[in-house]
Amino acid sequence: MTLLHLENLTKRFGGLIAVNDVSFDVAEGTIVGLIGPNGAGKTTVFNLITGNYRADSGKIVFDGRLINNLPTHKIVSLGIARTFQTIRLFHKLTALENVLAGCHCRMKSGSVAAMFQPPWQRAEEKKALDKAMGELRFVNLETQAMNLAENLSYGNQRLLEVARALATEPRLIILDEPAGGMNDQETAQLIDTIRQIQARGVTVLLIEHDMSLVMKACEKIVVLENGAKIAEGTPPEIKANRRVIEAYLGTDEE
Amino acid sequence: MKNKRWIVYAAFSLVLLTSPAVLNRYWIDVLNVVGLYVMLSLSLNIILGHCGMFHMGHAAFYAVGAYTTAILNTVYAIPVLWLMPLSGLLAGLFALVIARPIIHLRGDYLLIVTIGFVEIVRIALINNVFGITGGANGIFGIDRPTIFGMKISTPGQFFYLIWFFVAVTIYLLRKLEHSRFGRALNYIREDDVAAAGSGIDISHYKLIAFVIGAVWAGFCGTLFAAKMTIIAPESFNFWESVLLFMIVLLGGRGSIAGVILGTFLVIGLPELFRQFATARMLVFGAVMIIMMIFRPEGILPPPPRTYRLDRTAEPEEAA
Amino acid sequence: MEFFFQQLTNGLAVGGIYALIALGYTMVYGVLKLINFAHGDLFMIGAYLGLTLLTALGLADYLSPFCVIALLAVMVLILVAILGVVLERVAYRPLRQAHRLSAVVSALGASIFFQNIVMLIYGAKFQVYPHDLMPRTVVHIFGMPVPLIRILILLASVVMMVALYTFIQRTKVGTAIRAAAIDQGAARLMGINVDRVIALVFVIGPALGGAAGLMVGIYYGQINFTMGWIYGLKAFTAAILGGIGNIPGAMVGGLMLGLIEAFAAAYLSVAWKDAFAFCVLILILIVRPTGLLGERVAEKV
Amino acid sequence: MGKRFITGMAVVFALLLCVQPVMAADTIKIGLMAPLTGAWASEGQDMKQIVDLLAEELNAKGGLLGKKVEIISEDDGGDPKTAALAAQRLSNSGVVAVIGTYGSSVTEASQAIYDEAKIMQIANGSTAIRLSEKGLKNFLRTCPRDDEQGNVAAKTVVGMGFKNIAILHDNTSYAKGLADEAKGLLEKQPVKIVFYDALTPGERDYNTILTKIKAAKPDVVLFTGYYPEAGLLLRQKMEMGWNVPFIGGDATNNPDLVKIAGAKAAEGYYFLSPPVPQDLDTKAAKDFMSAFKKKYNAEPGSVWAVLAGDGFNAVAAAIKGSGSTETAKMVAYLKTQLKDLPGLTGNISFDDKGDRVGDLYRVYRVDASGKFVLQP
Repeated sequence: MTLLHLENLTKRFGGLIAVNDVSFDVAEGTIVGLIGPNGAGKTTVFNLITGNYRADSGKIVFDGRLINNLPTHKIVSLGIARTFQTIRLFHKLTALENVLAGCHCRMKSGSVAAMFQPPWQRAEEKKALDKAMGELRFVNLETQAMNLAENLSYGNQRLLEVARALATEPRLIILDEPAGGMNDQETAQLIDTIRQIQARGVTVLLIEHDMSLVMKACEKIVVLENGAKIAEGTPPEIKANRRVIEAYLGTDEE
Repeated sequence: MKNKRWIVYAAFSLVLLTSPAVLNRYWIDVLNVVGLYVMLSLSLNIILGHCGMFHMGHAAFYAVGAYTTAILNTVYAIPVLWLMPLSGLLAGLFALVIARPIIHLRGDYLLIVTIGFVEIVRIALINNVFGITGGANGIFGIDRPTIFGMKISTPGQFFYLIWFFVAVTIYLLRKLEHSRFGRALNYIREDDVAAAGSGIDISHYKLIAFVIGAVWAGFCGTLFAAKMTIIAPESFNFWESVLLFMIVLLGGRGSIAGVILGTFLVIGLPELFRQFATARMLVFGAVMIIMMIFRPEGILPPPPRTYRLDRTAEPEEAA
Repeated sequence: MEFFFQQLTNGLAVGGIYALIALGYTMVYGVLKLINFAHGDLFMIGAYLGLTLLTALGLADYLSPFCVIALLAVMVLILVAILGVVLERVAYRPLRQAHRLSAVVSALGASIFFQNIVMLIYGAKFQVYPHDLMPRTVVHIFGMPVPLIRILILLASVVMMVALYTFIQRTKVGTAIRAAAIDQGAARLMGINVDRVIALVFVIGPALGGAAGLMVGIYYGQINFTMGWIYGLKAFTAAILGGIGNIPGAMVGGLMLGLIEAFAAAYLSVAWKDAFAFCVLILILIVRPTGLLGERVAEKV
Repeated sequence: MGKRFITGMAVVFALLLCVQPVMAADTIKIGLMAPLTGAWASEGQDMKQIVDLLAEELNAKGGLLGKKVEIISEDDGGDPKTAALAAQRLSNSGVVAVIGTYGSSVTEASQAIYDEAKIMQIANGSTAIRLSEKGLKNFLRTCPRDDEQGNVAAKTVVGMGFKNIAILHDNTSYAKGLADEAKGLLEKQPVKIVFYDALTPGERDYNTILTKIKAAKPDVVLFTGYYPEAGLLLRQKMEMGWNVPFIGGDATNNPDLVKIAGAKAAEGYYFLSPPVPQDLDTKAAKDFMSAFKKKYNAEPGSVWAVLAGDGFNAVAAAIKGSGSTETAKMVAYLKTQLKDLPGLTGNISFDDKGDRVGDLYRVYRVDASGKFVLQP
């Protein structure tokens, strides 16, 4: 079953066409990789899906619902969570609070409830706290709960972003270069984590430059070049695709 | 360590509560002004400290509250304290209306727009808008508040009235801080893109923060009108907003204890410097720079929130 | 119609001064992202220094008016620039790594300090420039009397703006300033001495403010210690209106603010003109959130 | 952080305690509340100079009731909130009476405090009518009220034969009050008000407003604001080549007006004001002028500051006359017994409301050399 469906998506920045008529599907429960050379428009695609940018034309359908013009927070509450290429944590807040941010959209209490703290509000807070600790445990960061995000190691910061995204209870998680800046051992663990995420029933869409990770983890790969899709298929298919090889290695004519 | 902090706060409260017994009327009144400003600064703290919006027009909301009280009290003779909820409500409504179209403005652009609002409000008040604000004269003859038939008029009586409301404010705002709402404001302050990416409706929260801050400023307006019995536009000028802005930053953004201490300094110091006569504001300006240089994040930046975690032991705070 | 043109020149004259002060705001803001609230007070100090030098040196007795003004301008520019650099060193540099707003509080403190020190030195009374300093020539443009000095002020503002713009866009130092404005860290890696760039900005910005102060002193004659606050706020408004950090923006914003005020006063109400000007500002920012000429920065995600 | 908080608070409180005023009983303390800082600092500092000088002279002559007089001055910052604090502070410092202050709303914020503390207050610059209409027993003032000046202004304008009148104020409590009074009275006369609006005080360029007034074609402009703006208006009016006569209120009675406008632009300017000591032939005025010049090497500034001096004279007379420093006795003496005390601005008497009695206003004209000439 298709969870996310992109159809003829186009985004221009001034004269530059960052994303050009891109279409692909992400099936529920799969791990899909989005690859391509620098500047191919991968992150722009992500930003279009999550509502950070507005598409100039084309359709984004999530679970049968058109989400093109929804604001980011609505998209998150529908079940799409993301991490960022350049880590965007709340640096001056604790790791726990970073994850609690993710719990936010599944909670109800507002300002008045906060001031008077009725029992249901306290129960909700406690539940959120448990959940946040659970997600920290999931990425093996429970011991870091009370440390400020800015004091975490680079790899842990990436994991913390994953935990924050998972706390939103997403059906689709979008990871933007999750292995960026990680060493081999951390990357291996990350692949494990991504599989575990899949095992929880969450669909994964990721951008990654680390080809070994992509080939190992993904069931389907979409390749972008200069904003346009040039290939789509399973890892072995992509490995054998001439255009992909040209895009990555360059052609002799150039 | 946590207990120790509570002892400090309890001791401070005790000293404060008993101080009217030993202080003369002047110093009690200084404490009254400090109390009003604590409330005002704490309300600005929600907007500026917690949510990180550059808001330099808080006096506008304060003015709406004060004028609501003054007009309804002098024209319809409604008891002053009854008007407090209404003043807060109107100030909040006013904030809702003006903030809606500007909430998306960033940093300094928001700053000048809020300055613009406070100036527009002041000019409107001075020009006797709708014929009800009394122009430059302001409104005089506002009743003293009464509680259970007791008329509040001496500085000592006002002290307890004002600081009672300050205590309520601190209690409620502390709860607000330690909640989903309070955290959401901090997320927005730290990184609004990441906050939106975590499912937080940024403009909604910004707007609500504005409105809550304004409601509180409206409450303060009532107390101010009752305390002064006369209000005039110059009490709500741009400089007043700047003062509040400085209090929050000097005390520590998002820190209740810091903002209280900041108020004592910003409102108290010029009173202390009265011995320098005409040079008192000069000394004040210099102290301002020095304090910022030595404590750029404010005198008492907020400590990280603590949470009771079930399985782990209660974590120690990091400060 | 004559009324309209008369008000047009009135607005341009006021706007020219706003623009000149706004240039200083925008320079400092562009590089440091700091709203220098003490800028208006540097402007005020410029006016006071001009008067002090004028009376102390007695230049007017043996030099022609234009020589006097040129000489004064040079001295005031230098002195206010020195003050600006000192201000940056003392009040802003220690806060460079801190949160942006910390420096704003420091700037407000500096503003209070400057106002009060001038009050203590010169007294609270209004000070007055000599009346015969400038020949009060009136020229006729399309049959309309316009004081020559107004044209000169407007001209001076435009010349300074163009000079500054050329300096920033065309020279090596200007490039360094622009680089530091975009990314201080990267600029440092490219071998740019960012501290020196910032010091330079605090030479140019305050000097422009000081020049404006001198002009106001010469033209209007009456100065006092609180005038920096009023002009500073107006100029800050102008800088934002044009898009803060943008040099032509400061000019456009200044002139526009002057014109809005003049026409609001002329055709609506004098008492409400400032409120009206702020309303226009707010409306413009709602439509163009970064001002008239400000770049629309797409948030990089 | 707890420690830091308590240290901070301890420092603040320690400082608070150190500066408690020390009481001494061997002098008669008289309070002066004045805007020593802020926008009206110039007036406030003049007030202090004058009152200090008069107190010094009085002490040189032996003081009052065998005791020396001590002036305790407090800054009201020209702002109601600060004024309320200053009033509390003075009420606590053992003063027997308070002189001041300048702005009406600022005075108003302090009135209730002095009333509750039962301290006599003599305001010097607060002309708003309502201040003395509230029935406060211990409030007096040496300045005339807006209605009186409005009356004189209207009469003067009509008497000079003007038909089309422009009224310009500056939206301060004082100027607006006066402008409204004058407007109300003029509307009953066979003259036309062709312009009525307010400028923003503190600006430098009033060409826009002048252009607008000029378009309304008045034969006279009545400006009720203060001298800094009046000076600029006159100067810019001349530069525009517009020769309309200007009439101003007493807030323009300040020598700096001519300095700002320049003698040439100021020539022919009329204003209404209580007489300044320079123009009075009385001994009190002459002695004061020479003493002031000797001590400060300048002429006293605005008439308001001089009226603070008269406030001091009234307090001194009350203490001497009633032989007491009790508020009730002093007030009773001033309101009922005091007749024509020779003051710096002419003779001083008070009516039952505490307002100054007598036709105080004179019309002045600025001559070609920039001197203020009392018109017959």
